[in-house]
Amino acid sequence: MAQVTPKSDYQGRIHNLQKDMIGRYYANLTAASEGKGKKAIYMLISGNPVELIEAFDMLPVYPEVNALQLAVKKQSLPLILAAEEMGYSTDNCAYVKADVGMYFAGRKTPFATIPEPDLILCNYVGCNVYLQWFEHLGEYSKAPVYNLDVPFFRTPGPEPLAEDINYVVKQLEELIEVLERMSGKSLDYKKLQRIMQLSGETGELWSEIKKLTRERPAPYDAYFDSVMMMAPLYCLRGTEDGLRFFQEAYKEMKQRADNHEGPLPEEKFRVVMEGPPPWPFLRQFRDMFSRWGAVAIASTYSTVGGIWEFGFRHDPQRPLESMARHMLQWNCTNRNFLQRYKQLKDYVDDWGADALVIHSVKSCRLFSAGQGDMREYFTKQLNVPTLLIESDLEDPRYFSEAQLRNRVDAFFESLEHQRTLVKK
Amino acid sequence: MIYGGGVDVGSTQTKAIILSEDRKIVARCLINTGANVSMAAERAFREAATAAGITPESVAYVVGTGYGRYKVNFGNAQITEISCHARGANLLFPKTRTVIDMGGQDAKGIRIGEDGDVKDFVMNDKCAAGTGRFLSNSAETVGLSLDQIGPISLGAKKPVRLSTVCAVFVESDIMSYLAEGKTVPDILGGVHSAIAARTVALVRRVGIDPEITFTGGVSRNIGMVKALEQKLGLPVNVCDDSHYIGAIGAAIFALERAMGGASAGSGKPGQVPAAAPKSSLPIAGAQ
Amino acid sequence: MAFVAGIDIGSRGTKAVILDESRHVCGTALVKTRPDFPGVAKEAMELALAQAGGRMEDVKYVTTTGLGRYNIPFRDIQITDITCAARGAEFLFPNTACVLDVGGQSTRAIRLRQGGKVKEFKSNDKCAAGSGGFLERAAHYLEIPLDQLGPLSMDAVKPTTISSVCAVLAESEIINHVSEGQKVEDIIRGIHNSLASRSKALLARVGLEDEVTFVGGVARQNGMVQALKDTIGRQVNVSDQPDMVAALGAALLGHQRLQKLGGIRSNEQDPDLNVG
Amino acid sequence: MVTTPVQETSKLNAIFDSCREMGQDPEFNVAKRWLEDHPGKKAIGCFPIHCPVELIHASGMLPLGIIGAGTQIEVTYADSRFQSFVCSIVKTTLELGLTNRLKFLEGMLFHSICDPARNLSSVFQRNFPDMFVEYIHFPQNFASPLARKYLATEYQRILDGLQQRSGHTPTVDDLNRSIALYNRIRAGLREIYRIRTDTPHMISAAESFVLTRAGTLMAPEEFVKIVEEVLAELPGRPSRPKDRIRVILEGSFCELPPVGLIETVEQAGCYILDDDFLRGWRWFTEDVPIRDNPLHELAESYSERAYYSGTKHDTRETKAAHLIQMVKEKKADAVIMQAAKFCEPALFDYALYRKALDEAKIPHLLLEFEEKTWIFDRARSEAETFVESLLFD
Ligand SMILES: Nc1ncnc2c1ncn2[C@@H]1O[C@H](COP(=O)(O)OP(=O)(O)O)[C@@H](O)[C@H]1O
Ligand SMILES: Nc1ncnc2c1ncn2[C@@H]1O[C@H](COP(=O)(O)OP(=O)(O)O)[C@@H](O)[C@H]1O
Ligand code: SF4
Ligand code: SF4
Ligand code: SF4
Repeated sequence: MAQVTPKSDYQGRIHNLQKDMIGRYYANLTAASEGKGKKAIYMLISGNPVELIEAFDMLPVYPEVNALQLAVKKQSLPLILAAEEMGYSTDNCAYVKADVGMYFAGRKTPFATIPEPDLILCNYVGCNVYLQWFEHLGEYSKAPVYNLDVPFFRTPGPEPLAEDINYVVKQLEELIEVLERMSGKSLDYKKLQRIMQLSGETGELWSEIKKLTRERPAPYDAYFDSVMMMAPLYCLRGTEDGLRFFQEAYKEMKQRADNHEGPLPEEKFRVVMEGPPPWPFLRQFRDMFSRWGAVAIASTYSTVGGIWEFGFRHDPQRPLESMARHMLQWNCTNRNFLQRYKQLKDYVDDWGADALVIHSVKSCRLFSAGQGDMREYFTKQLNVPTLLIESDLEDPRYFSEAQLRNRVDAFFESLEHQRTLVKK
Repeated sequence: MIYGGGVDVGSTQTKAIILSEDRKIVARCLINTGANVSMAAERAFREAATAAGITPESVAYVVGTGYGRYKVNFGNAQITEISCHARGANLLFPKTRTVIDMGGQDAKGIRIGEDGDVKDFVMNDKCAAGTGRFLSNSAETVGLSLDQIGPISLGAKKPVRLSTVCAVFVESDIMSYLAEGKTVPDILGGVHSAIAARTVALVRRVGIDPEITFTGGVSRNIGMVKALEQKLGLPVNVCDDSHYIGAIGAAIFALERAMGGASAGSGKPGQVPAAAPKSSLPIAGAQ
Repeated sequence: MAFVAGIDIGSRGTKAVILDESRHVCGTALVKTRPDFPGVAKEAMELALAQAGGRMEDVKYVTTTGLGRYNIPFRDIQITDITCAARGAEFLFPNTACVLDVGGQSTRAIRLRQGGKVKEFKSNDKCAAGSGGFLERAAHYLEIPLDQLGPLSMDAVKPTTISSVCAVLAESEIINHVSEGQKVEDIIRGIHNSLASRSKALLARVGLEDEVTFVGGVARQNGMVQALKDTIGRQVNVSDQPDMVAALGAALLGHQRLQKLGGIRSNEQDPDLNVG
Repeated sequence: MVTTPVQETSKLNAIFDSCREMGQDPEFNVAKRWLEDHPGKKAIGCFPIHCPVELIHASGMLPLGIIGAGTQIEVTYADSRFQSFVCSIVKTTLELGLTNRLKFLEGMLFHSICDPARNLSSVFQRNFPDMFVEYIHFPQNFASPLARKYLATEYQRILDGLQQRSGHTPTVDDLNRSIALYNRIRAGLREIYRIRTDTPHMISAAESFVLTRAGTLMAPEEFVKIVEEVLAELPGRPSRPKDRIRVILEGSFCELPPVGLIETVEQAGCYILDDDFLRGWRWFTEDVPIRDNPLHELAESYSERAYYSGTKHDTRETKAAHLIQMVKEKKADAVIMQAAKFCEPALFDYALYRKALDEAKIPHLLLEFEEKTWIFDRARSEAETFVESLLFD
């Protein structure tokens, strides 16, 4: 994500810092692809056990992050088309298609050469496409696949079922055996605890950063600018670098908040964003909102990898259990739709939002299937003004700028109008 | 006298309205948009001014709306048609809570408040299936004019079921029904009910509260009015000016800006700044 | 004289081809499709027969294809237009590996096996944006005769981009271009380019390989042929009467069938399952 | 002279006709009548694919297959909840609910087949708060023995919920009786499929489909009689083999194709030897053992003795290998992938199937469908072309 930040985006100190750090991460990938680096473990972002991978000194590879990068760099379309030529449907998730296309195009990208997998670890957290995606990668690469089965957070209570936690912990133990066999050494428990400690502190800082957007104006845009912080959160969590990044980030953001600095000259509307952004058109998309002085103060997308702002921390005393909880409970992907409604409602209430914006993407049915109902709930039940717009997160063919703009303009026109009515 | 002008540059037709400061329509104009969008906008506006017996320059403020609103070069501001339809419907039918707008290439549902403020809206997307265009193509295929198909569709006994809502392919669908010996009223009945069903499903997304006002060019089609009423199980408001409602809304905005207040429904003239104030709104398109 | 006939009742045009015993094309005809399928089919066949100098009784076997293939009472057999187009294309250009068929309502990419048999095919969705109907409408509102589309498109200097995926919405885009003063030639080429890139995607899905033969009414537009060549970066075969290819294939398959039956048509229609 | 066979045929035809009608009734009248005749009984809807119907049955309730509504109803409410790129079955099932047609159900069971289905379960919870709506997590880590154990505990959880609603706590015997009943049904259906493979002219795919579908809409006690009657009548059915190609149909495991579409494919010249229609209601390749831990046996059967499926991701064996093995065993000429439009699992599978089938030189065709279509022109011409491509020489 380092190189991707468009010009209108956050340009503070941490911008460069993350650029360096993520650059190094990509250099590691390239090294691994040349057989000179660590063992490459393919994994998914949502609630992943990267701490375990770090403990074995292996390298996490995230096909989702690669797909995202390709989209931002406007490289995705030819890869998507190549995958469609292989038989993938136009209706399949374009993240997968871009990734498969890239795989067969030699795994070379403008940011790194992606190594072949040594293990395909399908942490099946929420999205069913994950299973298919990694099944396919397994078929193509012939690398071993481990399906780490994470039961969906489907029960109404605030806590996942004890059986579920137990089941995931047991599988993590199985996974440790797999990794021990691969690496030829046994798990260094002390090291794992140290890594958990780093992750825990990172989570703490990230959580504080997220709460800063309760200030008016919000010191940064919790949708567009969060992207910059998500890369270190995913790729560097559990490392010293990662922790250092978040220490800097907190300092910088806190300072901005104290100085009442926001991402725009004037914060006119505070919105909550739902759904991933259209990566190939991030800049245009952001501009549609900036023109109206709309700032995102919270977003569900920034919680796909994990939700920290409601209290979760990795715990060095109970590493496996807290990893299991991260997967089961503390990420947006593994939660059911009603829990997502609740999360959004909490943002609207506690962060003080004027409206909800739902960006519905065709590729990702995990996020979008049923967002019409979400819209129904927020507008009719809660009376929160809600805008639903559609495009895609990876496939540039589904982005129609004029149509999106028409809707965004009409929406903010009406918010503006209602404000003048209230004043009157 | 202060005048406000509204020009709704649609994909098919361009509508211009001039309102006097007491919110009375003093002139209307309707022309085909054709190929030259900005010219159509200008012509419609001039003709409306002429009809009102005033010079175009004496209209204090002009708001452009509709898909070609950026082409209303002489206008003072552009506002999306969604806001304008809401406003216009509110003027003609003050109890309106839901607006159904069907134009040449799109359909919209808008939920509005007491003051004509937009509470929520939806539009169809990327595909002109089931729009006014669909109706005009159907009319062409059965060899009737646009004014005729609505009334004739009312005579349907067993409306056919269409296999496509594609505005282009409806022709061949109709052809094959004709080949099968279906009657024109039954075919047209099927056409209207297919579009009505689609539109109602769309508008349901914003919720359908009475009163419902039907706007846009298709509201002139009585067959569509009836088909919608049947699917909704509720009456819909239409009047002679329904086709102009977008332009009327634009003219109301213009009038308000000309008169300095940004509020709706107050209707109080007075406190008039001489020149049209530069709005504090980041009006769409005013980059 | 003994003849066989192939009739292609398409969405726009009904095409007939008459072959003699040695598979020479003796007559062709094109009639605008009307709702009365049997009537147009008969009319087209009679016109083609007149050209061939034959009478109805001379026709020993009739194969129908296209969307109206089931509605013709005097047929001996019906075969789908994909199979027929493939066979016709292979007859004309024996090295054909892929066939692109762009007709009034649909676009198909066909991959051939040995002997003009279909290996794999893909059609576009039933959406006007990817087919000849779109071009007809474009010609209509640009007020250009259909047969001028091709030549005009060849004169394009700076093709415009048509980004809309819908034929109807593309109309307004085109109108916009006109009002912005873009040249008609460039606009038409823009449309051809957009159709060509859709075709390429479809061809890629069946496996794009040399040689490509382009059939269907739209192949009559040389600008479209050029756009396709540019887009796929390969040579493209086009015959004189590309819209006749499916009818030709139908006639050829009928001929083959008749041979198999020993030259005598059976009394009944051949079974629905049209085994050659 | 010809009386006997004619009578038998018409008997079979009558059964298939009434089954077909039942499958097209968006009001579920057969089930409602049964409920009226059995006061105190309740019904639970099962969304595809697989549902542990035994648990519902043993709790004293009636499991029903709630699998969309085909062409029977117009979608006017559900469209506003699910976008255009979501498959039909999700929308029509919700439409059934929003138009109060599922009021007679006590609850609905969903499970982990795909993302839209999962979100649908939440949408049901929100829109129908009085309904018992549960979501079953079927494990995916089949390589590990943990998965089976886990599934048994998941079944226990579901059973606890069900018995709260029914007021009846099933005993081990109750469960085993239900398992035995469904074993009988599944064995009967397996036999019908075997007959179809061996003598495809005896019973068409459309017929076996409407029969199986009807079985999801009535009490199993009644259905088992029908299945066994069909099996008894079939051998006497007069029929002549036709010259058709032999295909395996794959991909319609969830959303159901319109019967007309299946018939169209058959008329185009295909014998459909096997298919995955309603496989979730046939699911097990062998009987579930009757032993003293029924939940364990059910879970074990799920992981060890189930048909392969687009929604089961078993790293032990690829689905493509299963499919190719089936083609070989059944001596099929080709495979037709009949996938529901926008069905992500089926469309993903197609990419791998296509690769494997190409490598094995087995011809294949992708036909996308929607349950709500009623005109099959395009499917017909595609299927015919496919048949022609295999037959013309
Ligand atoms: N006299 C009429 N009777 C029936 N329908 C009409 C009539 N005039 C226009 N229409 C319909 O209205 C449509 C144009 O509506 P309009 O709201 O002006 O659209 P747009 O704003 O997109 O130009 C035409 O496509 C046609 O279907
Ligand atoms: N004289 C012509 N010049 C250029 N294009 C033509 C001509 N005639 C037909 N076409 C194009 O061919 C299309 C019809 O192709 P055809 O293969 O006959 O379709 P179908 O088989 O569906 O009737 C028309 O839509 C049009 O775009
Ligand atoms: S469906 Fe969504 S969550 Fe799943 S892989 Fe695709 S983009 Fe990721
Ligand atoms: S189906 Fe018809 S109306 Fe819809 S996008 Fe295609 S051409 Fe346009
Ligand atoms: S048809 Fe496919 S996408 Fe739809 S619910 Fe079933 S499995 Fe999911």
